[in-house]
Amino acid sequence: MKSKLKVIKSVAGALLLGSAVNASAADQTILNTSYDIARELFATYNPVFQKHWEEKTGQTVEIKQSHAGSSKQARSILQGLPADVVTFNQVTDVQILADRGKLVAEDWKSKLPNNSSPYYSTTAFLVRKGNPKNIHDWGDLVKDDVALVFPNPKTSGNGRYTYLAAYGYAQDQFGKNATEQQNSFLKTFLGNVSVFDTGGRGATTTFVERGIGDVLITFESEVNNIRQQYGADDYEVVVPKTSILAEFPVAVVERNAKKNGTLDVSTEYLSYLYSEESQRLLASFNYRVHNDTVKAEVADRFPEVKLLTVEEIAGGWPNAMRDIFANGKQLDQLQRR
Amino acid sequence: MASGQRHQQRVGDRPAVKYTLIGITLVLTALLLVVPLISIFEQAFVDGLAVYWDSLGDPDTLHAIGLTLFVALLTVPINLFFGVLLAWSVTRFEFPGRKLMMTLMDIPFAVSPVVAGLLYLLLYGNNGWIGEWLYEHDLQLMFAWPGIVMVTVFVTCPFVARELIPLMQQQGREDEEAAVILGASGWQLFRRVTLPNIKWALLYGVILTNARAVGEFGAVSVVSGNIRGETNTLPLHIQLLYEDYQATAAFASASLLALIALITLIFKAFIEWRQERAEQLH
Amino acid sequence: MPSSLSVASAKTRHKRVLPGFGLSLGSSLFFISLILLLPMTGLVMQTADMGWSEYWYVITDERVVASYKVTIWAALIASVFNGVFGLLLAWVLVRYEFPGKRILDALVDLPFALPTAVAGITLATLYAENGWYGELLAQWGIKVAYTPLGIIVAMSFTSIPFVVRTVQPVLEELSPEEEEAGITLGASDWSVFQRIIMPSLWPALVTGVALSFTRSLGEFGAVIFIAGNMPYVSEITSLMIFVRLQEFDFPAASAIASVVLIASLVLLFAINIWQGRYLKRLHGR
Amino acid sequence: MSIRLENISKTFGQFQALSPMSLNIDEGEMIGLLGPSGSGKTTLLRIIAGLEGANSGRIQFGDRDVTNLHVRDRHVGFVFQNYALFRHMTVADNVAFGLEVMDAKQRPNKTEIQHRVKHLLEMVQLGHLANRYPSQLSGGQKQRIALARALATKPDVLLLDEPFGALDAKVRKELRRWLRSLHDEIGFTSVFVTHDQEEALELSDRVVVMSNGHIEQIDEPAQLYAQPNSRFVFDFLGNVNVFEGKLTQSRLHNHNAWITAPSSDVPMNSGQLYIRSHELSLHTEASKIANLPLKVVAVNPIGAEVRVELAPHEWQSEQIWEADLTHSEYDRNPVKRGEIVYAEPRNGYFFRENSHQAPEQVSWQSRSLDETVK
Repeated sequence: MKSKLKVIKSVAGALLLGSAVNASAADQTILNTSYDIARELFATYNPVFQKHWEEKTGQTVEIKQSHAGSSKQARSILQGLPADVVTFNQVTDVQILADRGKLVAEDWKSKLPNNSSPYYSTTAFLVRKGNPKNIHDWGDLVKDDVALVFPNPKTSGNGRYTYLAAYGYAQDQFGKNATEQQNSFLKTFLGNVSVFDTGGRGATTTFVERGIGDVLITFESEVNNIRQQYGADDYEVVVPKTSILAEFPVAVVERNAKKNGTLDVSTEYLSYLYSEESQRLLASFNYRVHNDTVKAEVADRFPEVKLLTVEEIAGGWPNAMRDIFANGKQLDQLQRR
Repeated sequence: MASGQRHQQRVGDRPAVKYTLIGITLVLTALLLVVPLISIFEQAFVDGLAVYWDSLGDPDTLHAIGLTLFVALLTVPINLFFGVLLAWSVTRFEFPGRKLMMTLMDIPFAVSPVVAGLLYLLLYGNNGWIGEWLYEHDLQLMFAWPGIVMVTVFVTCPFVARELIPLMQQQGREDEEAAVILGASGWQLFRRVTLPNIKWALLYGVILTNARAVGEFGAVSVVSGNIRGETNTLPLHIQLLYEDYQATAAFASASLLALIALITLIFKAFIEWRQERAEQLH
Repeated sequence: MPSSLSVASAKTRHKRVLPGFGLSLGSSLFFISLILLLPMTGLVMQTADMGWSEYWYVITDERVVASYKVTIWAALIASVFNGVFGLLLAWVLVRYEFPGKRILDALVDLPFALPTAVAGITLATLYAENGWYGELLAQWGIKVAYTPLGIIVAMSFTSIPFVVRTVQPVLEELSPEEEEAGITLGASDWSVFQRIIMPSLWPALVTGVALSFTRSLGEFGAVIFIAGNMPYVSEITSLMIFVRLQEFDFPAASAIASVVLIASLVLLFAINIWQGRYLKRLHGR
Repeated sequence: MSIRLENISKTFGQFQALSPMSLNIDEGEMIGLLGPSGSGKTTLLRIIAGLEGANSGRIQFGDRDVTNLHVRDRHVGFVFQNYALFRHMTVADNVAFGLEVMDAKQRPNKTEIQHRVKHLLEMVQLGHLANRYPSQLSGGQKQRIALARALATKPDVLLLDEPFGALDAKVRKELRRWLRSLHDEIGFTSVFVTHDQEEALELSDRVVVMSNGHIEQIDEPAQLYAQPNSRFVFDFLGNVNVFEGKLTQSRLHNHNAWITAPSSDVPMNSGQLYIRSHELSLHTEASKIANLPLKVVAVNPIGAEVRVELAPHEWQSEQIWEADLTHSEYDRNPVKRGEIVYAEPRNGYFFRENSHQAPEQVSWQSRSLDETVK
């Protein structure tokens, strides 16, 4: 049966223009399933790792990439997408693979340093040239005439970080127990949103291409990318004094990797992200990294921020999902009209 | 008697009415259909021809084009075959449940494409009971090309039958009954009597099926897995490019789809022209 | 008993003069079951997992209900607009000869052929305040992109061919005699159109509008880019399904999807029945 | 109201559908336009109605020049070949339509309309079907509703396109009589199109015979029958036996068969002799008048007559001949299938070779009569 399918596959492959090539010439093939905007990052990292793996083992490895919203990717893996490793921007999306499908080890977080998050970022602001609305911190975002653009917390991890960051600021500002003041701040904050796109890049397009809104709130790494893409002069980056620690968790999808016989190369693929070479590469994509040497090199590009963790703000992701983002909970209540 | 000129007194033939209506239609069509089409090409060529060709020459893009055509190549014959049989059964025979069958056939029109994809995922994905079996036997349907073909077949399956049914109903069964009386076998009957009568509608159904198969996004996006260079169809690829700050490349690919659409439409117009000419000659 | 059985079978055999009943019905049933019905069981099984009260709770969630309203209103306006514009298009294509007619005819199918996401991005570009149309409309104080109006624009764009393509053939088949009869009886063009032509077109027009409506209810790709997706204002039901999926809540997603699906099927079925009755009156069959 | 057509012509592209023609129709007259399909009769009717524009000429209704008047202002009633009843309206609504779309000034009020509709339906004897839909009616009923609808607005002229074409023979005959009596009762001017000569002759005050876009002859039915002025009219009006012969020695010869030229003042010539089927008698041998051997092909007793079908024996004719015998004639000489009989003409019409003139009436009876007198 399997051989038959292979024949079909190769016939199909032959039919696909120019794709007959991908019939694996490599010793091993792994599929890296990742969030939507990490294509370039991993397209750059893959050759680095391929070289490293060949030097280390003498084997060639081919790395296939799949990119889409990270929740959607997790869903696909649960339903059978044969991913060997995941590189997500959402802790919950990895966790669900462990909880629901036993696809990822229960203790995946401790398998690699820094909560299995080889790089991280925070939430920052992008404002238009000259910062006409004078935006410097979260408090400035609730002014009457400020229009915000950030992705929908209901559909996007990026949006959830943004919301939690604002929540964290409110806790910081008004005190942990000043629920009323926090809520009124958050309500105004949400009320100032012009467009809720489903994903981060959609929000960027809305802000940049369509000219909607005064402030785009997204990952710091993205904010810098946008400046590089669309012209450094037209926009300014504002990094607030307090913000959130946004982790980018990685894990081996052990069930698939075992089945595919790629456990070793998959594990190494992720571990090598912690190497100095890789960390430098990650930093060049505007992510914050852990390696001290690299950190020192790029210190000027990453201003000091008081980084609150999800633990501190909401008692961890499971609680945040349950008490804030779940249907009818805090977010829904604050958005009600 | 040339029938074209016979009825001079039809409603709305007064020049004032006629040209007002044509005018309104052309303006609305231009605004609502033509300008969006042009803007796709405008954005595709905004950085010049060289960039355009470059972005189309990208191996991932080429692969996406190939996969898209491959999917259409499989989908169209499947739907053609079953569409004809379905139209034959509901127009040539009376049986209980005939009406229900015709309504069921419209399901893909009523189902949001995303939901359509979800339906397949729930059934054939690892959580479904069939999915379990497939996993055990190492058969990858979802997140591979068979899954993409399956949902595309689902989304496009009404087109052929929907084109054929009204026509075959209108034409009635007399011709075929005559052929049976003259001793034609089933296949001869179909090939020599039915097919010549329905060939244009059939072709139109095929064209629509093809157009939709090539352009399907929602359903495919759910079951594709988005693996670059493997399960990424052109519409998915466009979105990825767009999300990747490669708007020009995205619109270059989009313009390709628009071009396929246009070629399809021109082909269709050509077929209709041929048909009209054939009718005039007879 | 055996004798009556054989009589019945002889009768049915006699009725079917044409060949291929078994083959065509068999494969049609096979196809419909495999491609259409089997996947539907997935939906049913997902929703069956939840109790009735939970199902009710999920589908009557305040925000979801708000999304029904937005979706239905937008789809209704879009399909009514398409009814008018589609009828006009079909009329002009059938009744008049003019240069460029073939191109116009071909263009009608464009929205079918264009991937919805491309349509969505393109429409958002055009109607955003810095786009070609947005700029113009802004002068009149009209905002389309990122408002419910944008949803309507996207919905009507993607579903216009349904109306044109269902009305067109009926308009072509319309016999000129009834029109002429009306005119000889002294009716004006308008009253002939309204009282003689329209009644013949209703079944097709209503079907076209209904198809356009159901398609609009389910539209996601084209709408999402231009809607703005503000809670309670411009969130469509497809987005709510998408949100539930993001939350890994398959049963809830299936439940909301089932509402849309049932609504669409009921509508289509009702239209089929209504059309059957109406046509029966006209043709006496 | 009288109708006056002057020099009406019509072309469709290259095709000359009507050559210039004129026609006067008196008030209250019923005119039948008779001709084969493609003869232009329907086109003429549609031009009178205003459904079609003529390329040239003038049309007058009474004193009114309606040439450039739109259909809806001509006040014509038109009954379509397939009735063109509005399928989505009830019978009563169909009949009321013309009244309801009148200008507000002329439009009768609702009760008046109801009253008129009721009256019209009673007139066509279908009052009990007022709430039916057209699809529930028989052909004859549809026809009468179509007529009632056309008459509702009290048109100046009534135009009917193949009014009985789609009906079976019995209903057709019945409706024909009914229409005639209705016409006599109300007295509207009417023009109808038909390809059935029997219908035309029975219904019309005058018949207009058309072929190839020309008017061949306009005459009252009796006159038309007695004096057809062309081969075409002759052919079209019913069964006729044609003997084509060369004149030698005062006999018309066709192979071995011959007919003696009748004694008349008209000088005979080669040409065609048209003999109606009831103008033949059958004998067991040739007579002085004619030697026309024919083989009996069929014998059909129909009603008052016995129709005998005959095939020319050792001479040539394009068609099978027919002889209509009275029963007493037949009883005297009961011919059987396969026998050879000899026919003798009583009266005929002679068309000269190479001539388009009207035929000459010829008779052999007068001679035999003359002889007996002598």
